[in-house]
Amino acid sequence: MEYIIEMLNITKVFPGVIANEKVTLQLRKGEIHALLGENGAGKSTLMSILFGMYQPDEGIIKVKGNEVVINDPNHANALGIGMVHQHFKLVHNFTVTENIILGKEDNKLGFLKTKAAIHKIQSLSDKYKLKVAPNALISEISVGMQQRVEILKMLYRDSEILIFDEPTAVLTPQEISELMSIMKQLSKEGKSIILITHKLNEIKKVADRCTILRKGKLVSTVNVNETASEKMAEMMVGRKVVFGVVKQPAKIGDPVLKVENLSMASNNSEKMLINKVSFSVNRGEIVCIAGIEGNGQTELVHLITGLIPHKQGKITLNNKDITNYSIREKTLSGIGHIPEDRHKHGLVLDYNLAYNLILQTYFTARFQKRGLLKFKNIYQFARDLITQYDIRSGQGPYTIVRSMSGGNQQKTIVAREIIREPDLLIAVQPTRGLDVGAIEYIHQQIIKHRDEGKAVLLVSLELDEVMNLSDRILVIYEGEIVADLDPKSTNENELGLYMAGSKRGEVGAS
Amino acid sequence: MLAKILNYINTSEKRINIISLFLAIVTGLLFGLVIMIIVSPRDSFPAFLTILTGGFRDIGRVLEIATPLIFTGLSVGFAFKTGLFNIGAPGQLMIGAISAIYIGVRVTFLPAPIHWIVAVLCAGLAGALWGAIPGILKAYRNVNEVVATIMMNYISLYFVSYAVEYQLYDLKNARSLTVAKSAQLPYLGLDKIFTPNTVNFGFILAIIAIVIIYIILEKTTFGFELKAVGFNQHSSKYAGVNDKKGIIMAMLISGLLSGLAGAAIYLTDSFGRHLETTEILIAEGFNGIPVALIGFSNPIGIFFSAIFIGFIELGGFYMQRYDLAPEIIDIIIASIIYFSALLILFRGIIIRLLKHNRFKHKKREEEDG
Amino acid sequence: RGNEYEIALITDVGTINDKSFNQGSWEGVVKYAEENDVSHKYYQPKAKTDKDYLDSIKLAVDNGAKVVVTPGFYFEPAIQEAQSRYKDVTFIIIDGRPQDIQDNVYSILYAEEQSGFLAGYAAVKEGFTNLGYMGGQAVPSVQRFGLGYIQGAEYAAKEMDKVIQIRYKYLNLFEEDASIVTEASAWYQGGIEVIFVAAGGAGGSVMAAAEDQTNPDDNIYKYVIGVDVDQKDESETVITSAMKELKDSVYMCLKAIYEEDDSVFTAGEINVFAAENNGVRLSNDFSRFKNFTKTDYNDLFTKLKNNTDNIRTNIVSDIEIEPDKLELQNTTVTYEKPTTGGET
Amino acid sequence: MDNLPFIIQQMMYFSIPLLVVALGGMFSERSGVVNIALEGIMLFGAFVGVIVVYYIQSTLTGDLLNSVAYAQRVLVYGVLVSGFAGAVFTILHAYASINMRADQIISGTALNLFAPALAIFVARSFAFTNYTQQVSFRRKSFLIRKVPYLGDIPIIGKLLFQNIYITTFIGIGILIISSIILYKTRFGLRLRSCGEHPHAAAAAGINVKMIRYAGVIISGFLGGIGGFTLIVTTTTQFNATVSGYGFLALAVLIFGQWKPGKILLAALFFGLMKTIASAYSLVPLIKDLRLPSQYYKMIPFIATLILLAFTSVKSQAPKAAGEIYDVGKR
Ligand SMILES: Nc1ncnc2c1ncn2[C@@H]1O[C@H](COP(=O)(O)OP(=O)(O)OP(=O)(O)O)[C@@H](O)[C@H]1O
Ligand SMILES: Nc1ncnc2c1ncn2[C@@H]1O[C@H](COP(=O)(O)OP(=O)(O)OP(=O)(O)O)[C@@H](O)[C@H]1O
Ligand SMILES: [Mg+2]
Ligand SMILES: [Mg+2]
Repeated sequence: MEYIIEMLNITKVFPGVIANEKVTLQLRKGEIHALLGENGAGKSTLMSILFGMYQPDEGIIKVKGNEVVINDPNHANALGIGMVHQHFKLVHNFTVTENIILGKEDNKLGFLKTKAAIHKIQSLSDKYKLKVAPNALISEISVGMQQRVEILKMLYRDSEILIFDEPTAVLTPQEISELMSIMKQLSKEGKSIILITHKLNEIKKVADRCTILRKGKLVSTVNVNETASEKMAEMMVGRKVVFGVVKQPAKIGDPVLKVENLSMASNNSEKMLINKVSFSVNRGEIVCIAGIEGNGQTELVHLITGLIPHKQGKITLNNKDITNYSIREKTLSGIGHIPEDRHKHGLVLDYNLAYNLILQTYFTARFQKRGLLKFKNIYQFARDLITQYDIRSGQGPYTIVRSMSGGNQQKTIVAREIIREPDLLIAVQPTRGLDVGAIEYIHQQIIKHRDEGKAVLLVSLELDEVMNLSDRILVIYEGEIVADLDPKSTNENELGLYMAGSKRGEVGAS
Repeated sequence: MLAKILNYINTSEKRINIISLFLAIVTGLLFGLVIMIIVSPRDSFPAFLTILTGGFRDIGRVLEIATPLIFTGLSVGFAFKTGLFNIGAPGQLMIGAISAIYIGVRVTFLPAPIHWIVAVLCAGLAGALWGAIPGILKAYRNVNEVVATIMMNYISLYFVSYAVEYQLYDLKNARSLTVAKSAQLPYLGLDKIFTPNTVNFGFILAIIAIVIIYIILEKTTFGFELKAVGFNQHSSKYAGVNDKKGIIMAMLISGLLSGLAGAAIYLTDSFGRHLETTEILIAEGFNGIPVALIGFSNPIGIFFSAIFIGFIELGGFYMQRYDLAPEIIDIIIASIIYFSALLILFRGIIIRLLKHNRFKHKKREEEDG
Repeated sequence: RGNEYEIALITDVGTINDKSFNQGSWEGVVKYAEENDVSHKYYQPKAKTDKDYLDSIKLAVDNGAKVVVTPGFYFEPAIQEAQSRYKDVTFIIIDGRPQDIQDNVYSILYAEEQSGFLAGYAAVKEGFTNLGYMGGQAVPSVQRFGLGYIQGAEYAAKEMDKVIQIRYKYLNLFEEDASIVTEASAWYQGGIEVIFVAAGGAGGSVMAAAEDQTNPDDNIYKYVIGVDVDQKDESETVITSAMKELKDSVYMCLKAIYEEDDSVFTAGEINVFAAENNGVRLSNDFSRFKNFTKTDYNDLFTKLKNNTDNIRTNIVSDIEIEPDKLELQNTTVTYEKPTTGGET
Repeated sequence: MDNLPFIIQQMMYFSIPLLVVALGGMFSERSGVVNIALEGIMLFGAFVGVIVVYYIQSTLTGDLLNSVAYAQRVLVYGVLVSGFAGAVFTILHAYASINMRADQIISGTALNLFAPALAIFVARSFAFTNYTQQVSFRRKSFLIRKVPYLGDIPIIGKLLFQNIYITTFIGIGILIISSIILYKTRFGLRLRSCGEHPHAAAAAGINVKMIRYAGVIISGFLGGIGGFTLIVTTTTQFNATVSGYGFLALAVLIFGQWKPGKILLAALFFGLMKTIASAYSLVPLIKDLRLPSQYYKMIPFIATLILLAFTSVKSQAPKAAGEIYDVGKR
């Protein structure tokens, strides 16, 4: 049985990290091959190597049996390899078409032949029922659509080998199953697929074989239909794993956050990004806003925290009207915020760890006297948090945060926000891109916070996180709350239908 | 020995940078030397020596040249630290200068110390205003500060030309009137230490400015906020910092510093600098940019780079005794700045050196053990 | 210890080749030095201040200078100081006079007003009735050029009894600049036929304007009058140049110093170069005039020389009198400066 | 009204150099490299270009010297050479900011200091410029009085095809070509992607470094041409300065929001303001105000500031401009 791709004994070392160590991966023609592993296990790196973005320090790559050195993505494309990256590689102010043809432009003497391209894209899109509009701007289409653009990129280059890096993280169950069927169709047409995912059920659904990595090392490659999910999970983590989170039933208290008729129009169209949203969050409960990315979660949170200046509606915290408070005033009146984008909002990457830990409190009497910083206190405080929250870094409080891993960056934010014991903790995708250890830990912290009688507003795209953590689920769709559900009496599928807008429930403005 | 030094360097990023900068400077100088050799083999070496040592003949003069550069360097550097590129230093300097001169010439009823103090303050205020305007435009109208400050440069240029010609004209000498004795910056005994009529209070003020700016940036919550805005406007907003205020304050302080440069240059006797009606931007303004850059926008670094520039500029003046066009100095300064842009290159060299050296260490230890 | 240079010239800021007094004086130095091979060199001050001028003089003297030439009235205070500091050095200051001049200083002044007078006269005689004057900056020599220009034009106007008008301004610039092209073009477009420009490099931009506004097809010709040195080679629009003999006077002065001959030049005094001693004149190429002839010129020049019916002594050259404050006949002066401010 | 042709002719002195140089800056910044070296590049290009013109003219005699047709050829040579010189000079900036990951402000500043020093130093040190800083040239026959045929078209002819420089047409040509390249060609698409999201470009198999080199070098080419154009149209001699027009071009680039069309508008607006400010003696009303000339000269800059305050709100620089690109970072 010959392989279309062979990566033999690949080793890749980054400063401080061995991302891959003697990893071997062999891909058969026409198969769907899953690549499983914790965050930081080295999946993306391995694929980046196959795609020519990095050069391996050791090991060889064979395509259709003959050895090759893939020195850039172009070369990879030429070899028929295409990839959908974990962080989409799309130019936001370009149209769908421009993004797709970029790098492989049909042209006459250097002049773009856009019409032809659009036509080709349209037909591809129809063939695979992708429903993309070739002339839409990337910045104006949903994340799901953006991913389809990435897929079209590969099809446009009629690649033989398709790599999907965590494609399902941002999709609804419906979208996921659509994606699955697309993959099946592709593999039927003889295309070979590598699928990176953390989700075993997906692997079970589509994959023929599965290669499992742990801490950069190959564990083994198994036939999916012969291997139980639990087995694979165990291989991935290296120990038995308990799925789900353990937590006591909620002791619900009086409301902390009240949102009434919050509305906000998009500034370049009539479309309402947030439409008459009303809900409340009570002491001792975790309320989760579930929804597909780009349905107004970000705007909603930013309106509550003040990052977006207030438009219409009323926000009260502990019966105090904070609608027109400044960000600072809101923070002080008891809101903690773990932001969606840790690099953009959560951290000053070029400040050291200590500075980032006091980012919300540097002006308090504890850290400043007559405008002069109290360094002794600042660094003492930092050391305490570092030990208390087990934040790993090179030079302790003096580490420049940019050099820390995403996991520890996230821990830094969580520590900073929770230590302030805010009455309302807003956590947006708090575990995005973190390994299970970190995820477990952060989940515990959030639950602990709730058990101390504080309110938690959780925004998450990961359905299992939603199901496991929340005491109440609000589904948001196109800026409206379309359902108010009890996790015990619903399931991922129903949830998915609400999220996709194909089902609407009565919303008790509790 | 070398190994020891290298180890010492090795212990800190900062040191590595400083050493690389030093390498860059040396390279720049050598580059200049090469050109000089090409043009005039005979004179090149003694001339080069003069450039390097000439400054020592008159330290007072060096400091005098450096003083305004410290101010404008701080001005540009401070803005850099907060993520703003202020090429408006020339305009802020000139508006400061004209205000100082106006006070110095017209408000003569003030007694000695008060008079020059008021003049200095007004220079600072005028500069601050001139800097604040682009700041406000950026904060509230998203106007790119580079364009705004360029425009402000020309506006002040013509305003100054007007003010000199119509308000403060000294017909006999065809330049601005000399400020009253009571408005001239005092020497405070510095003329005992250095050459008379060179360093004056302006230099002391520059030192004070350095200290204050250093404290603001490194030790205060205000600096904490400004730098945060500079590094990442989003996260500082998230942290409740008023980024608009930050931008405006940064430009205001930046302008104030340049304004003071104006006072430092022009509050002087009839033998010193005077403004003219000719519409030319004052060089010290633009030179603040290289000074800041060579000094890593760090107040202390800026102090040394300003002194350094003053030093080789004076050396270049003395070099004229030889048969070489004085522009060679400008070429040398330019190449120094260019090479300092190639810092990475020199860092690379040094780090390789260090690795090599550490490697040797290991070996030695192994041999010992 | 560097090489020694015996004759030194300190440039007023601006460079040695400013096609104006720096250059003219330097050429005089070079001419003498090369004929008698004396070592010579020029120095550039760091900045335009008396202190920097003095530093440069010091540098020159330390470097072996026996004679120091300083072009430009800006040097007055510096020389005032230097003359007593360096008693055994001889100074030549051009365009300037220290208050109390000592006998190691030769001060050379020019009767720019006469040079300008000749230019204005020639322009009107040529048939122009709409004239312009652009000075680089209100400094004495430039102001005297202007004053003379006006009066020369008036003199011709009265002679021919024609009515003429003169537009007059200072550019505040000695460098070429696009905006000067436009400004001059606007003047030409507004009907001005000739512009006398005494503004160093800015002259280039005025010539550019003249060339572009000249249009033989429609038979429109615009002219420029050059200054200091003969600028006819810079542009064909330069109809003539109001010259002062910088080169020769410096040359002769050096000669006098070295040969200790005090017949022409007297140390410790102001040596004026004027028509009398052929110190000022127009370019001696008259080919670009249509009506004004060399003979016309010579007549006037002799009159100036001999001060026939006080023509010379009647020329107002007091720079404190603003150009539009002269009392004139047949002549209107538009001075582009609202008469306010300014003081001595 | 009858002054219109005149005003247009005057505007071109300012607008064309600014336009060309700003377009150059556009190529650099849209490829992701900030270029504040425009002033230096202009100066350097002008210097070399003028020297060549000076040299060619020094070999000419008689009719050739006065032939307008031949003068156009000389001009075109000058344009090409100055462009080439500018491009070569800019490689310094490209190397520093692309290969050496240098702070682009620093290397840009270095180039700005380099150019005048080098120009003066060279001119002073060598015989072919007979040791003088100024390099003069004969510009008399550069101006095209009337473009054959086109010049006779009723109104437009007088407005656009009389008393005009070939460099004006070259400038317009450059504008058109630039917009086509930027929006209609493969290179343009790739250039823009590198300025917005270099990692996406790289993932699409584009050699980001090479594209950025191209962008920077083009900016050098156009910068040189702009400098040359400014000098040959506005003076009779080059004096080692472009009097701040490089920085004004930078302003026009930003004012024009990095887009060819808006850059043109910005350049024309600024040119018009400059013209009004200097030609006020023709406008009775303004003239009669008898304000100090300095007031008139402020007009363009104040006007621009005011306009900026209204146009900038949505303005957005290329996302990755000034950002150092390296593969590892994400
Ligand atoms: N560019 C880089 N520079 C330095 N270290 C890196 C880089 N990219 C990845 N790493 C390190 O290599 C390891 C593997 O990273 P990689 O992105 O392949 O993990 P992953 O399996 O894709 O994780 P995830 O599930 O989050 O995608 C991580 O520990 C990470 O810290
Ligand atoms: N340049 C880098 N240096 C060190 N670690 C890195 C670097 N880039 C990514 N990492 C880390 O590699 C791990 C996996 O890489 P990946 O790109 O998947 O990040 P992630 O898990 O998606 O988190 P993020 O949202 O920060 O990208 C993360 O922990 C991330 O922080
Ligand atoms: Mg990954
Ligand atoms: Mg991840």
